[in-house]
Amino acid sequence: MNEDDFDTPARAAPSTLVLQLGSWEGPLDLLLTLARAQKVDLAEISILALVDQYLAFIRDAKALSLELAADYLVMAAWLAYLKSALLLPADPEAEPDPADMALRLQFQLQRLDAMREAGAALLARPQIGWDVFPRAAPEGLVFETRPIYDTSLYDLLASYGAIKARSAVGVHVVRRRPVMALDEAIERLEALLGRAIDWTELARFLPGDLADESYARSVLASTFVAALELTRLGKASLSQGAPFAPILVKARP
Amino acid sequence: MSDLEALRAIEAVVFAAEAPLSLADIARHVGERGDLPLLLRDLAQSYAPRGINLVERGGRWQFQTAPDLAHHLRPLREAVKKLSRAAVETLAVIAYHEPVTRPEIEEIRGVAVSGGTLDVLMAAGWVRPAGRRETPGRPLQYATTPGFLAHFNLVSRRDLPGLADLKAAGLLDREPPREMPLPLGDGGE
Amino acid sequence: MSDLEALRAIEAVVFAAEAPLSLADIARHVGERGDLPLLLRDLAQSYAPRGINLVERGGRWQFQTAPDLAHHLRPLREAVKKLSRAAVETLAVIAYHEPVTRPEIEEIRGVAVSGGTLDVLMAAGWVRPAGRRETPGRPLQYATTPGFLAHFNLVSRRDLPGLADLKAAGLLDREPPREMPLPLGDGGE
Repeated sequence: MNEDDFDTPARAAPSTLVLQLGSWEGPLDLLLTLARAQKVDLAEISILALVDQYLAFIRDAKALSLELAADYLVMAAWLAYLKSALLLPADPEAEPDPADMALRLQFQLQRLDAMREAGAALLARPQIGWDVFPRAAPEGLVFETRPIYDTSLYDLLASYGAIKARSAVGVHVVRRRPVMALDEAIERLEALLGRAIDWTELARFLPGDLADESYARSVLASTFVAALELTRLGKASLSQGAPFAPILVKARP
Repeated sequence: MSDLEALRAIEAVVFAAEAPLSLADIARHVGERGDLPLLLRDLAQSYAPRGINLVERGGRWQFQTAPDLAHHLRPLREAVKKLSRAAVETLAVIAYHEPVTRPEIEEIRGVAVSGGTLDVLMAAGWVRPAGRRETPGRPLQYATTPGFLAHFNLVSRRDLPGLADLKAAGLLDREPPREMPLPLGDGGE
Repeated sequence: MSDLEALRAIEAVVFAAEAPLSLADIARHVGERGDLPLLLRDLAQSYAPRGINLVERGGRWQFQTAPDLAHHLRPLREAVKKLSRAAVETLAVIAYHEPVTRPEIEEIRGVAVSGGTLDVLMAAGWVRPAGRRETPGRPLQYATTPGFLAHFNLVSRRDLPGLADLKAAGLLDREPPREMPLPLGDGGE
C-alpha cells in the first residue's frame, strides 16, 4: 500500500480487471472497484458474485506468483467462509449470521464509496488559494494598550525619602546603651526574691523607673534570664498559667 | 452612529483583519450596533455582484474574491499543493463523521491511516484533535476546523455536499440499517 | 467583456495582490480593456463613500481602509499599571531637582538610569525634555509636566514637602519603625 500524501495520480476504475496489486489501497479498495465494475448502484450488487470475482483475482495473482499482502489473503479466507455460509441451508443458530455479514460488507462498500464521492465533491468546491483569494497582506487589527499609572504622591515622596536616606553620609557610631548586665540582674533578683515567700509576678521585680525605652528592654530581658538561671540553680521556682499569662516566681526554701 | 457609518466601520474592520472575524471580534472593534448579523447580511448582499465578496464561513466573516474570477488571479498567487487521494478521503471521513477516532477512520477506509495523512490535514489547519472518547482506551477524536469550512467555502457543516442524503441513507451510521435488502443477488446460483 | 465584468476583475486583482499594482500589472492580469485609467477612476469613485477605498499612490493602485475609521482598527484600551521602583525614584528626583540632567539623576540615585525608565515617564506624560544645559557636552535636561502636577494633585512644585517635612513625616528615617510596644505587663508601674 503506497500512501504518498501528495500527487498520487487518481486512477480510473478499469472495465476489465488488470492485475496491479500495488495500486490498490487494501482489500476493501479492491472489492469496491470490483463491485463498481459489477453494478453502478452498490445497493443492488451481488455479494456472491463479488466474492467469486475477488477469489478469482487472488487465484490469478497467485498463479502469477505475485507477492500478496497478508490482508488480501485474510480477506480472501473470510470471503470464502462467507460464501460457503451463504450457500448452506440457513442455520438459525449460526453466529454471526452470514446474512448480517453480507449486509455489513455491502454497507462498508457503500460507505467507502460515499466518502470517495464526498471527497471529490469537496475538491470540486471553490477553494481558497485556487478559486477564491483573501487579501494577501491585510493591515491587521490590533488593540493598543495605554497604561494608566496608579502611582500616588506617597509613593513619590517615600521613594525620594529612600534616595535621600540612602545617600546620607553613613557614619556609624556605636552608641553606649544603658543596659542591665545579667550578673547585675541575677544579684538583684536574688536579693528581692529572698523576701518573697508567695508566688509573685516577675514584672513586680522590675525597677519602677523605666523611662528609657532601650534600658527598659534590657532590664526585662536580663531579669527574665536571671529568673531562669536562679531556677536552674534551684534557688527559685517559675510558673505560668497559660501562654502569655504573667510569669510568676517565688524563692525556693 | 447611523447604519451607514456602522456598515463602513464593519467593512473596514473585516477588510483589515488578518483572519476571518467572529461576530464578537467585529463587535469588539466597531462597538455594539443594533443588529450586527443583519448589517453583515446587508453588506454581504451589497458585495455579492462585485469582484470582492463578503462571506460567512463557520461563523466567521471575511472578504474574498468572487470564485468566477479565479483565472485572473491564479497567476498572481502561489498555487496550492494538491492533496493525495488518501488525504482527501481521510478529510471527507472526518468531515462527515466528526468527531471520529482513528480506528473508525481506518474501519471506514479499510486501510491503516498513515501518520503523514493526519499530519498533513492538521498542518493545513483543516483538522484538529477534538478530545478523547470516553470509551475503553480513551481514543483521541478528530474533527474539522473553521479553517476547513473557510477553505472549501462552506458556511457551516450543514453545507457539506450530499450530507442530508448520506444521513438519510444511513451511511453516516456506524452500523448498517436493518431494513437493507439482503445483497445476495443472483450471482451465486 | 462588459465594463461591469472589467470592474469586477480589476477589483479582485487589486484586492488579492500582494503589493500595490501599476496600470501595467493590472492590464497584464485582467487583459486589455478599453480605458483602464478611466475604469480605475470609476471604481475609486464608487468606493469613495465606503469603509474601504481604492487609492492610487505613486502610480500604483491598492485598497485601504478609509482614514477616518482608523480608531476602529486600533482601538485604545486602558490598563492600570504600576510604575517600577526605578521609575518612581527617577520621577521623584526630577520633581525635586528639575531641570536635571541624566548624570545628575544617576548621581543622586546612586545607580544608573536606563533610557527605558525616562521613556516610560515621558510616555506617561509626566516628564518632558527641558532643553540643554549650557555646560560642556550640553547634556539634555528633564523636567516635570503640568500633567505631573495634575496627577499628583499639586498646584505647583512648591507644594512638594521639603526635606525637613519629609524627615518629620518619618520618610527620611533609616531605622525601621518599632511597631511592637514593650510587653512590660501591668506590674511595671
